[in-house]
Amino acid sequence: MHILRSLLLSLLVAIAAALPARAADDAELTRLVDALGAGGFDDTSAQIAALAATGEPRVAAVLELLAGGDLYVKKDGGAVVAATRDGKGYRITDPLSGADLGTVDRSAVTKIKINNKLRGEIKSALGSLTLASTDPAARMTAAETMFKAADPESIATLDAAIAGEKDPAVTEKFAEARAAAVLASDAGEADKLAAIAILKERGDRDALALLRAAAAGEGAVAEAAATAAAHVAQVLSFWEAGQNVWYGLSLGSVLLLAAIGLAITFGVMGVINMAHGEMVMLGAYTTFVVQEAIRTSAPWLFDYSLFIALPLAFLVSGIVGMAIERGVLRFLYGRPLETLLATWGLSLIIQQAVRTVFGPTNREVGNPSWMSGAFDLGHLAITWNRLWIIIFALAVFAGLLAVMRRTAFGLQMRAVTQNRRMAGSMGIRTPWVDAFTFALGSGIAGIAGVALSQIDNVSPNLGQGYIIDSFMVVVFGGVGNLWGTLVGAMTLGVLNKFVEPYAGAVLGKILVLVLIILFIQKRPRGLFALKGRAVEA
Amino acid sequence: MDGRALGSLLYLDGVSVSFDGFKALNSLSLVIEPGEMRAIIGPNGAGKTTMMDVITGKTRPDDGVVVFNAETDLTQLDEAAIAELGIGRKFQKPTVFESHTVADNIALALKAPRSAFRALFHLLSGAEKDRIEEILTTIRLAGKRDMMAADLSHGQKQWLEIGMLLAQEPKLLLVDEPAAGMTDAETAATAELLRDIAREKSVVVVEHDMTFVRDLGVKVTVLHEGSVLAEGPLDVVSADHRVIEVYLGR
Amino acid sequence: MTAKTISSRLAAALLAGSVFSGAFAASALAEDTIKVGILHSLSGTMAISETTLKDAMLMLIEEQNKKGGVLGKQLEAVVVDPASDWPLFAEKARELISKDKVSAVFGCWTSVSRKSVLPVFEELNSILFYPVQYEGEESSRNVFYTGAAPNQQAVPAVDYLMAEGVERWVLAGTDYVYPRTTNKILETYLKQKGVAEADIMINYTPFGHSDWQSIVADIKKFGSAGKKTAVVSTINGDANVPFYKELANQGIKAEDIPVVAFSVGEEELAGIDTAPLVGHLAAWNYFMSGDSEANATFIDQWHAFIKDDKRVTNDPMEAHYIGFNMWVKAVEKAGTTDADAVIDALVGVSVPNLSGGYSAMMPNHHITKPVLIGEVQADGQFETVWETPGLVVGDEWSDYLEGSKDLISDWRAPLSCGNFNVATGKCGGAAK
Amino acid sequence: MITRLLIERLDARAIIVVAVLLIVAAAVPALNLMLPADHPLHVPTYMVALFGKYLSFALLALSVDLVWGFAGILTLGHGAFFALGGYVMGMYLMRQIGARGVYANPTLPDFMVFLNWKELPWYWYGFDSFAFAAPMILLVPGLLALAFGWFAFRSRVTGVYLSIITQAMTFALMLAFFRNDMGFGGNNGLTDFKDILGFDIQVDTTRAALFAATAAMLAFWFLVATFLVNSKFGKVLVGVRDAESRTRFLGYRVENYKLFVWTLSAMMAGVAGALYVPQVGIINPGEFAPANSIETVIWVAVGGRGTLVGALIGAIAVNFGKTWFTGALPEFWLFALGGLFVVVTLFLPKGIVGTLGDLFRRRKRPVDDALEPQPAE
Repeated sequence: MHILRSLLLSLLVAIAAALPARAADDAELTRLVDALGAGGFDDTSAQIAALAATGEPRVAAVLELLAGGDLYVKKDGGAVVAATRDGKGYRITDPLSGADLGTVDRSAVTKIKINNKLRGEIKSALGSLTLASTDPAARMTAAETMFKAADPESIATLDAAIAGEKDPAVTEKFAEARAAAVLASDAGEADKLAAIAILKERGDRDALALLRAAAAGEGAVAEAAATAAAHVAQVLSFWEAGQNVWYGLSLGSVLLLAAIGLAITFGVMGVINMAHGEMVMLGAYTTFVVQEAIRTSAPWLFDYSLFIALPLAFLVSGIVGMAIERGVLRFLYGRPLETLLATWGLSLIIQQAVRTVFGPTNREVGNPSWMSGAFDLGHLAITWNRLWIIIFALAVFAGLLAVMRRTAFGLQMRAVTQNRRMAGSMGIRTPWVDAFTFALGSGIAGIAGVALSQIDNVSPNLGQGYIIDSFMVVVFGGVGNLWGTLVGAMTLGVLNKFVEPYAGAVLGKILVLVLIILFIQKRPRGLFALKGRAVEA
Repeated sequence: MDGRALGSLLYLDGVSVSFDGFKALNSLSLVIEPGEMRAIIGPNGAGKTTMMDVITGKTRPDDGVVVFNAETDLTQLDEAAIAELGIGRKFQKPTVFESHTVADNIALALKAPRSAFRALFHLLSGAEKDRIEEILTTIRLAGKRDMMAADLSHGQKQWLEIGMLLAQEPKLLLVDEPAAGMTDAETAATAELLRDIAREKSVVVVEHDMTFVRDLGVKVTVLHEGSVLAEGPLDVVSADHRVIEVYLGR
Repeated sequence: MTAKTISSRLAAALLAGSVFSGAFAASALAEDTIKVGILHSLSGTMAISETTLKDAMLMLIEEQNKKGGVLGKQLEAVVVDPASDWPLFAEKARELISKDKVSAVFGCWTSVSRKSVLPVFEELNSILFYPVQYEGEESSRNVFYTGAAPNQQAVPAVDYLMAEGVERWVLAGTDYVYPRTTNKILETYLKQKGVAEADIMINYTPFGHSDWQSIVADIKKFGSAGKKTAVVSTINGDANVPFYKELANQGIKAEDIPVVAFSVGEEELAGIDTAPLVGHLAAWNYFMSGDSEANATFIDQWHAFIKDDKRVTNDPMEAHYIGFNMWVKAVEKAGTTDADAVIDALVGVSVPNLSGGYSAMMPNHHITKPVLIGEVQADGQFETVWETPGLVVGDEWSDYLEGSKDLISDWRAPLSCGNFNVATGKCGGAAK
Repeated sequence: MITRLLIERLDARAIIVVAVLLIVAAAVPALNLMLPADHPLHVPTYMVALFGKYLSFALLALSVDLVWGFAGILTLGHGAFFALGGYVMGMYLMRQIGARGVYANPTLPDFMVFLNWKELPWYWYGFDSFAFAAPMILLVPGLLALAFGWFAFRSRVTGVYLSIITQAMTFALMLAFFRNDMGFGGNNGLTDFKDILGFDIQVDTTRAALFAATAAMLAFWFLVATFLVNSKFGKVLVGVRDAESRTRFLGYRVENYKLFVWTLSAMMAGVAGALYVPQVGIINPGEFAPANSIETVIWVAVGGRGTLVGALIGAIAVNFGKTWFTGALPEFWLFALGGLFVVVTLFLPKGIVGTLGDLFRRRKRPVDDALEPQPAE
């Protein structure tokens, strides 16, 4: 935000210098800016329009400040200033020139309030002001704003902009904005037909809405619009199916992350680990602590906070897991049902401990910039955080598989779980393998917590929300089989997202549960069951 | 029904079973006559236990014929039905009801209606009590009647399980490694016990222990890789060079 | 708890000793406290919201004791944990009233907990102050509703958005009674205002719903029909954080599709990075950012009590503040803590609220409140963008629901009825 | 014949338990109703309701012990049957309110009126009569259990797979009952009951009678359970628990045995739920929560699995602890409760009753297993 603003500012200063002839009377401009301080929202709206009407580039900076909530009125004299928090008071500057006006007390200035509507108006005012910006991205944004506005009066402005534009991508956006405006105007049939063709090419929901509106009337234009709208709608419905798959995979990756640690502690070791969700929660809280430390002492590291949190979360949950194994579970091997009882008790204790230490309320875990926002892939809107979580889940899965298959520890782990006595007599220290296996499962739950902190609440109840789903995934996939967990998670995720649009979120979830119950009747040992005599052992 | 099964008690022909591509039984054929006792030997993985699973209905064969008493197709029945027909099975690892007394173990195995409702209102009759005593004497556990089965020694559990088989009054007993984990004296006693049983019933014994098989003194079938490698008296079989190669020689 | 009891008794004894210098036997007075029950979940799913209210109550009681208590007696808080388990609420309420003999109970959150304890309070004739916004459709002689009724929150919010030019409405809520009822009311209201059926989309999700991808995409789709669209959210607590995170990530900005929420306050926002949410709205009767003397004092007290400058205050806390002060005033007025006397004395009591005005207890056991609409700011606070010119009286029986439009509640003698039917002129509902 | 059946099936322990329950059934109401409130032995009404709740939980625990302790079916979904029984009772009580609801609608419950329902859904028909509702308390949970068990046991779903699908069952039901469209009051459930069988539910005598009924019902089902586990049927069940395949190879149809005890147990749980609801005054979907079912299993484990009386002791002890802790240590009771579970598993692996039994037996039995051959693996 700040970078953008300073960029704009310098840019506008440059433009202002290049075009001295267009400079409005400075006094008049100051008067207009100062007027912002008076009246309610309706007055402010009129004042914004008046400012924008000057066409003066310096106005853009003022409007940016207003939109950001940084414009204040001095109680003494009513001058409008830009202010930033500075200790107990405010540092104020002149909004037009940026000149430093010193610091004032908090009570000396009042913020100029704006609301959504004004924010929208400022945005479109800035749109026309930044059409001529030297930054292509700014021009794109401006074009997009004007597309949404679809104001027939902007056709001339856009024509001028198209004529002067060199960047083909931006030209396309301008053309689309112009088409939207033409469709809303009373232009001739040929013009409108051309506009329809452009909108059909664009083919997104906004274009569809415009086309449907145009199809409402009669005549050639309406017909063309109707055909175009039908075409767009059809194409979009294909993309929608794709979007559902994407949502399903994304949900599946969340399930996978939640379940994968359990696939070790429950699937491989046979501990009915009811404290699994709490390991996830500890991972999320570790992320919170890391971010909190970064916020106070090293804000520039914020984008890397998750990378710092990952190993720490693994350690925290892993150590807690190891403590649980050494302190409680090792006395319970061969009595899996009693592990249920003990881990349930432990989960209550861990939850309440976290509640006591961190408080019962949600804690804020921020998204680093590279995990915020979305990008378009065709007509799919892909959000960065979901994409990273899918990648991360698969990476964790691959890493775990590698540990199990390729390392000496993995070999020992498999040996111990398959035949404890034999492994012991071959010199493997089975107690330590047990401890480290449980720690590994818990640690992985911890790093899952880092990822889940990005999309869910960080509260003491975090783990509870995932424990049932995790068990479902592991059992559905087949206990003791990592690939089963992967396929199980993805299947349930996609299934859920395909059922949801028809049945709604609640009924969809019920249906998926019923399907799991029925599926287990068909395959009583899950998707990837081990067959043959080994089962009985 | 397959005419070739006529006159046999158990008739297996061309039975194949595979697990995930591994052929546990490969076109196995075997005939047991009424009143016969047969020993089955073979190296690990030869398909001995899988064969028992197929006979008792635990595993469905992919292919082949399994006929009991020349009239019943066993591949269509489940374990309970097959047991009721008169086939009893002793597991490799002794499997008894550990939290019941020795006498209760036998009582549960006694031939009687198996329905849940009848079990609810069942009362032990005098005849049944006598039968229990008789069996306990046979398996030499009369003095441990009220002991929990869990507290028996390994060998005693083996006997208890054989006793449960007897209580079922089967026509055919399938006995998987009855001498495993026994002392020499116990092994000999077990062989004697089985020979006694074989006077009235057909018995199939799967065993590793050559001394034991020799003690039994019956016809031997050698399994290898899921099919029959050789069949005949132990002396003849053990002289067979193929048998020596795959099993005895190692 | 025990430590607290002991220290408050000690304080009472010291106070008595110094003020009355032996006129009263100190020990006798120390025994003689007025007990106040606090019935908020400290564990389980609701602890996230309710623990704060327990702390707020402890603070209010402590402050009152500093001022000399009530009727010359010290107040003693009795805290129990109903553990977010609804039948346990009823059990604990009974325990508070029968065993601990509390004079009034402050507590509950969510309608089901209130419905669970309601028969207990009526049977044992005690007093409950319920501090959370709810769906209305209830008026009990023993319950005082200090949270907002739908007409004090939902309806004004829709009015505001309509004035801002919204024509298409998404009513999204968690599937339970409050959203169901609120949405029924809003649907009727919107249709009366001429909104077409096709311009209203209603969506319900389960409790704690965390995967909002499809629903947010649906909202986006619904909102791209060319008309100004807004989301009216009655989504319950826990599900809000993932909902807002998904909104932010899918790039739905407040200028495009504003979301107005009735269950999202400062406390909920404390768990989210609000920068991408600037401009989304909430309707409440109190905002922490409110510019009044009373509010500033309250916030300072709270920070001192909880020993954390970053903790926020919220609307249900204000409701307890109002309710508690009303109870204190009514007890002083009645001169006793006897439930019947206090219930009668409460109606008409007026105390300062934290927005700079006064709130009064009405005969229907609901209170008058200003309605504020606020926009989310980057610092996690709300900025008031609109407020009702005067105070709004809580309407227990909605005018927009068929079953209840003829009902009123007035607990003053001689009517003394919670569901008086004005059409039939009879107490006891809508006998058709 | 019948006398012999009874004599053989009932052991001293059962007779003691039943006697204690019957004494409690008579004594608690008497102490509540006949003594003045300030008498030292007076049992306050809130305690009567509390004990009534404990006893209905004890019945639920008994039903879980029957399937888990004896048939080895670890159910993580018995709360579903409990809640269904509770909903049946709730529906009956709801219809009893009649025109006394806030909207005075003679047929529709309040929650239907304000959500603009026009008529009573078909599945609410008949519940105004106790003669219809009472068998439903057994039938609704019983039929669900029958259908679920018929599929699951025939497909030989066992072990954790079975546990997890029972959990899925109760979770799905919870979500379903949360839906307001289901017509069961959504999250709020059914509440504000007025009377039962014509008696005001809030007066002390009704409460005392409900308590006595609960205690008597528990005694009755305890007898049924004892009869069952001491019969040959019960012995087969234990056989299934310890060595399922042995039982099969002896010719028993394991699935039928499991199905019978599972369905019976579901009905018991349903009765427990039906007794619970009028005493706590509310039934809502929270009762379906998987956590509740898990907790029930924990009561049984604490008391001692497979002992019947242990289920009763466990349910009462844990719930008493919960009541006491939530009042006395509101901020820290979860530590105490969680700690209790850990300590019980580590130091009392057979639960309270099992451990006491072991102590008793050890004194009685000579040690005679010194000369055992080691098993060869």
